[in-house]
Amino acid sequence: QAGQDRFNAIIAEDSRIEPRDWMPEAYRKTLTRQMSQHAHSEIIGMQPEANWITRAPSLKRKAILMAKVQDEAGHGLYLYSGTETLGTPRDVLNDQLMTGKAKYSSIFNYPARSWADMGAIGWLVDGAAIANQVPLCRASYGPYGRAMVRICKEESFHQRQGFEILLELANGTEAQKKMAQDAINRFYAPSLMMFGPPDSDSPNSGQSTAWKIKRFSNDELRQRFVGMIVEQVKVLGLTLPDPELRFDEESGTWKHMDLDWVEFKAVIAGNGPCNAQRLQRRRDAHNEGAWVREAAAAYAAKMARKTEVA
Amino acid sequence: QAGQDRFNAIIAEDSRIEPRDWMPEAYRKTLTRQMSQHAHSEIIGMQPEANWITRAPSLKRKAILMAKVQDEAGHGLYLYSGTETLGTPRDVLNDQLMTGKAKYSSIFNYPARSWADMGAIGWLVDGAAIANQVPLCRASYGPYGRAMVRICKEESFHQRQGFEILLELANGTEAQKKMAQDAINRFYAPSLMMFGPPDSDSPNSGQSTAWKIKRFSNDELRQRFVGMIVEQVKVLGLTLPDPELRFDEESGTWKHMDLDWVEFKAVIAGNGPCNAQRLQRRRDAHNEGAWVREAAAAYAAKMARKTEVA
Amino acid sequence: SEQVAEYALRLGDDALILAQRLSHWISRGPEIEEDIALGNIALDQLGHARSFLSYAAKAWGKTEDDLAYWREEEDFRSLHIVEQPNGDFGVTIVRQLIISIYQHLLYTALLDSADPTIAAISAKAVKEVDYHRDHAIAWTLRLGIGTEESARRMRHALEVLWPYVGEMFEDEELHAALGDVAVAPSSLRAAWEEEITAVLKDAELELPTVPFAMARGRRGEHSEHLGFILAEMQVLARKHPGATW
Amino acid sequence: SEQVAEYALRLGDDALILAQRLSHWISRGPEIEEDIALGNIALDQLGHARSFLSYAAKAWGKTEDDLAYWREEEDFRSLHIVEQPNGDFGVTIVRQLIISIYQHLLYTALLDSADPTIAAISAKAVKEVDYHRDHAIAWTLRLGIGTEESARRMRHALEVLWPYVGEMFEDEELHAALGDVAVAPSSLRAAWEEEITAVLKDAELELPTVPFAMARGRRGEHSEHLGFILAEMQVLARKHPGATW
Repeated sequence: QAGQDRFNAIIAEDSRIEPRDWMPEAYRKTLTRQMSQHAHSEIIGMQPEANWITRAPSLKRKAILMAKVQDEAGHGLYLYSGTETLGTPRDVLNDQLMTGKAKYSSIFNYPARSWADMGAIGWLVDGAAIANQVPLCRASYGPYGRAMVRICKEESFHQRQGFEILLELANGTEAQKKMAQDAINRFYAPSLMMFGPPDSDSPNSGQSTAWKIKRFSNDELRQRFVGMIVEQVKVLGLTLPDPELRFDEESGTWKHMDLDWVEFKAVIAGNGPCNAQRLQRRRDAHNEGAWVREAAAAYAAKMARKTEVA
Repeated sequence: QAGQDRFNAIIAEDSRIEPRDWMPEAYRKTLTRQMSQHAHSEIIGMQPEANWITRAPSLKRKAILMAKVQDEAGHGLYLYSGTETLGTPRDVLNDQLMTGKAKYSSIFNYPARSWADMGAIGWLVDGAAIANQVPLCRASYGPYGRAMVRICKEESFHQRQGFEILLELANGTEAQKKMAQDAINRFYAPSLMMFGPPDSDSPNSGQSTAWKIKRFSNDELRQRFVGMIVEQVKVLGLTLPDPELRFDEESGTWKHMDLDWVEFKAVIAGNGPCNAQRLQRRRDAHNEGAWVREAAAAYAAKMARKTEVA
Repeated sequence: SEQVAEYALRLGDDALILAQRLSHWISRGPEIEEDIALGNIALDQLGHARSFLSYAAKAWGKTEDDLAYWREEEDFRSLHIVEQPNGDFGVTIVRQLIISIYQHLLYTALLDSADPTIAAISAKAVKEVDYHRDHAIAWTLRLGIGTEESARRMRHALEVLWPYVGEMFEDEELHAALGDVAVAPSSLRAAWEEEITAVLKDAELELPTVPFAMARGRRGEHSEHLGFILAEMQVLARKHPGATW
Repeated sequence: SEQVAEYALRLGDDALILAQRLSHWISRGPEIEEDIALGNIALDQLGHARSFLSYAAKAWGKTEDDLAYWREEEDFRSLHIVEQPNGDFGVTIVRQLIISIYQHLLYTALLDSADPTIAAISAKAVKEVDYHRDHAIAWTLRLGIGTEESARRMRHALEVLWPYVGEMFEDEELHAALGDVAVAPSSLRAAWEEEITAVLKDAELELPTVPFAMARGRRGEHSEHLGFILAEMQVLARKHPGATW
C-alpha cells in the first residue's frame, strides 16, 4: 500500500517512476507491451527501407538511407534495454515478436514498392511516429521518456530527409514526380491510421492516460498530424489523396475521408501484404545467426574459464 | 590369357568391347578416367552458361539457352551411366569431382563475362569439343562410342546455335559487334588449347591410340578445328585474334600463334579464374541437396517395406 | 481485343516469372536429374509465357520481348506466389505443388475458352502442366514422408507460401467482362482445395492455417521481390535499345 | 592527373563494391548489434568510395554518381575479393579480415602519398578501417575458437575466399608510373601475411593452402558476380537518365 501511495504521488506530481520503484503490475505490463511493440516496430521497420539500400539512385542517398536504417536498429536496441528495466529480457521479447505474439506498427506490413516510398515513409510514417512520440517524452516511466527524447530527435531528422527526397522528386522529371505522388497516395491513409481507431472506438486508452503514459487521444494526435502535412504538401506541390479533406471552422478540426478500419484490422490480424514476409525475414536472420551467437557464447565461456584459471 | 587374346582380336578387327567383356585393367582405368572427365566437363560446363539464363536478352534466346544447358546435364548423366558400366558408381565419380581429384575440361574455368560468350562458347568451345568427339564415336568401348554418337548430334546443334548468336551480334549494333569480337578474342586461344599440348609434348596418347580410343593426335584435331573456324569467322565478318594465323602451303598445315601452355597448366592446376567457384558451386548444390536425397532414399525404403508387408 | 490481351498477359506473366525463378535451379539442383526436371518445367513455363505474351502483344502491335523486357514493374500482372523466392528445394516443390494443380485446373477449363487462341495454347500447356503436377506430387510425398528433417522443411515451406494462395482465386471484373473467354479463378477453388488436401494427406502433411496476405499482383501491386527479378531479367536487353538478338 | 584518377578509381571501386555487398546484411545480421556493426562498416566504406570516386571524377569532368551508376562492368576496377558473395556470417567475417588488414596497411602507407588529396582521404579512412579490423579480428577469434560448428565454417570461409587473395598484391605499371603517389601492393604483402597469420593462429585456424585464382579485376576482367551486383545497384538510376535525387 505504501508503494501504491508513493506511485500515485509520483504520477500526481507529474514526476517519474524509475525501474527500482514499486509499480502496479498492470502499469508494468502495459508499459512492457507498449515499449516492446515500439522496439519491434523499429526492428521490423528496417526492412522496407533496407529493401532499397542496394538500389538507391545516388551514393549520397544510399549513405543517408543506410544511416537511417542503422538509427532504427539503434532505437530498437535502446527500447529493448528500456523494456528490460521492467523485467522482461530481450530474448523473450524477440521470441514474442517471432512467434507473432507481440505486435508492431502495422504500417510496416505494407511494401516499399518504389524509391519514392523512402520519401513517403520518412515524411508521413516517421512524421506520424513523431506526432505520437513527442508527448511520450513526458511519459511517467523514466527510461521510456528518456528514450523517447533521444529517438524523437533522430526521427525528426529522418522526417526532414524523407521530405527532402520527395521535394527532389517533386521538382524532378515527370516520372519522378509521378513516383512521388504515387507513394504519397499509398502511404497517406495508412499513416493516418497509425494513430489508432477513432476515440469513439478506442476504449482502452483511459487507464494509460491516468497513468500519464498517454497524454493525448488518438484523434487529437491525428488532427495535429493532418494539420502539419496539409501545409507541407503544398511545399511539395503535390496533393494528398483525400477529396474530403478540409478545415471545418465550426468545430475547429480537420475533416478527412473515412479510413478503412476493416483493412486496418485485417493487417493487424496478419493479412497485410507483407506480414508473413517481415516475420519470416526476422526469423530467418535469427535462425541463420544461431550458430554465430552460440559460438560467441562458447568463446566467452572459454575465455572466462581461462581468466579464472590464470 | 584367353580374355586378353579375345580383347586383342576385337581391337584388331575394329569391333567393340562391351561391358561384360574381359578387358585389361589399364584399359578400364583409362576409359573410366576419360569418360568421367568428359561427364564432369558436361556438368561443370553448365555453370558458365547457366550464368546468363536469367539475363538472356530475348525470350527466344532464353529458351534456347535453357534447353542447351539441359542437354549438357543429360550428356553428363549419359556419360556417368557409361562410366558406371566400367564398374565405378556415380557417387564415387561425383566425390572425385568435388574433392578435386578428377579433372574436367579446363576451358570451363574461364568466366562467361558477356552474353556474346554464349555465342563464343557454342561456336568455339562446342566446336572444339565436337572435333575431339567425332572420332570418339568409333571408340573401341561400345557404351562410350554410342554415347558419343548421340552427344555429337546435339553438340553440333549447339554449335550452330552459338554461331547464330554471334552472327546476330555481328550484324547488330556497334556495341553488339564489339561484344562478339571481344568474346572471340577471349575464347580463341583457350579453345585451341582444348586439344591438349602439342604432339611433341604429349607422351601419353600412344596407348590410347593402340586401344583405338584415340584416333587422331592432338595436333591433327587442332588443325581440323582451325581450318573450320578460319572459314566460319569470315561469315561472321569478325576476326580471330591471331596475327600469325596463315595456311602454310609447304607443310599443308595451319600455322597459328604460340599458345600459352604455362597458363594452360596453371588453370589445370587450379589457378584458373573460376576453378574455385565452379567446384564450390558443385559442392554447395550437392551439400544443400543432401537432405533431399536422404528423404528420397528414406521414402523409397519405407515404400519398399510397405510393399513387402502387403 | 484489348481485354483478351489483358487476360493473356496475366497468364503469360505468371508463367514468365515462374520460369525465371525456376531457371535458377539449373546447375544447382539436389541431383542432376532435378537440374533437368526443374529446367524442363521452367522451359515449359517459358514456352507458355511466350505463347500468351505473343498473343497479348499482337493486340497492342508489340512483340513478346517488348512485353517481357520493356514493361515496368507496375505493368506486370503476375501473382505474388510466382514472385516468391525459390527458398530451399522444399519451398520450390511446395510452390510447384500449389501452382501446378492450379494451372492444371485452369488450362483444363480454358480448353473450352471461347477464344480459340487461348484454347489452343491451353491445350498444349495442359499436357505439360500435367507432368509438372506429377513431379510436384511425387516430391511432396517423398519429402513429406521421407525424414523428419524433410517433413519439417515441408511444413515450413507450406507456412511460407500459404499467404499467397488467396490471391490466386480472386476474381476481377475482367473475368466477368470476358465471359466464356476466361475462367473465373474463384470457380477453381473448390477443386484445387480438394486436390491439394488429398495430396498433403497422402504426404502426411497438413493444410497450413496461416492467414492470406493482401496481394494484388493483378493490379500491378507486387511483392518487394519483383523489382529484383526484373532488374536482373531486363538488364541486358535494356542496355541495347532497339537491338535484336 | 589521369593516372592519379585511375588510381583513385581502384581504391574507390573496392570500397564501393564492398559497401554494396556489406549493406545487404542490414536487417539480416545474426544479432541486431551486427546489423549495426556491419552497417557502420558498409557506411564507412561507402564514404571512402565517395571520396575517392569524387576525386577521380573531377579529373574527367564527371561526378561520383556518373562513375558509380553509368560505367559498364569492364570499366570497374574492383578486386575479385570484394565481389565475392556474402555467404554466411563466417564468410563475411573472413572477407572482412582479409580486406580490413589490407586496407589498414594500404591507407597507412598512403598517409605519405605525394598526392595530398589521396593522403587526406586515407588519413580519414585509416581510422575507420582500424575499427573494421578490430571487428573482424574479434569475430575471427570468437568463431575460430567458439564451437566446432563455427570453426568448421571459418575453415570453409578461408578456403572459399583464399583464391582471391593473390590479386590483392599484384603490382601494375600504374603503380610504378605514379611513384610516391601510390603504394605498390606487393610491398604490403609481407606485413599482411604476418598479421593475418598471427590472427589465425590466435583463432586456432590455419592459413589455407588452396591455390590463387587468376583474377584481373584491375584490368576490368571481373568475376561472374559483378554483373549481378551492378544490375541491382544501377537499375533505378539508369531508368531515369539525367535525373537528380
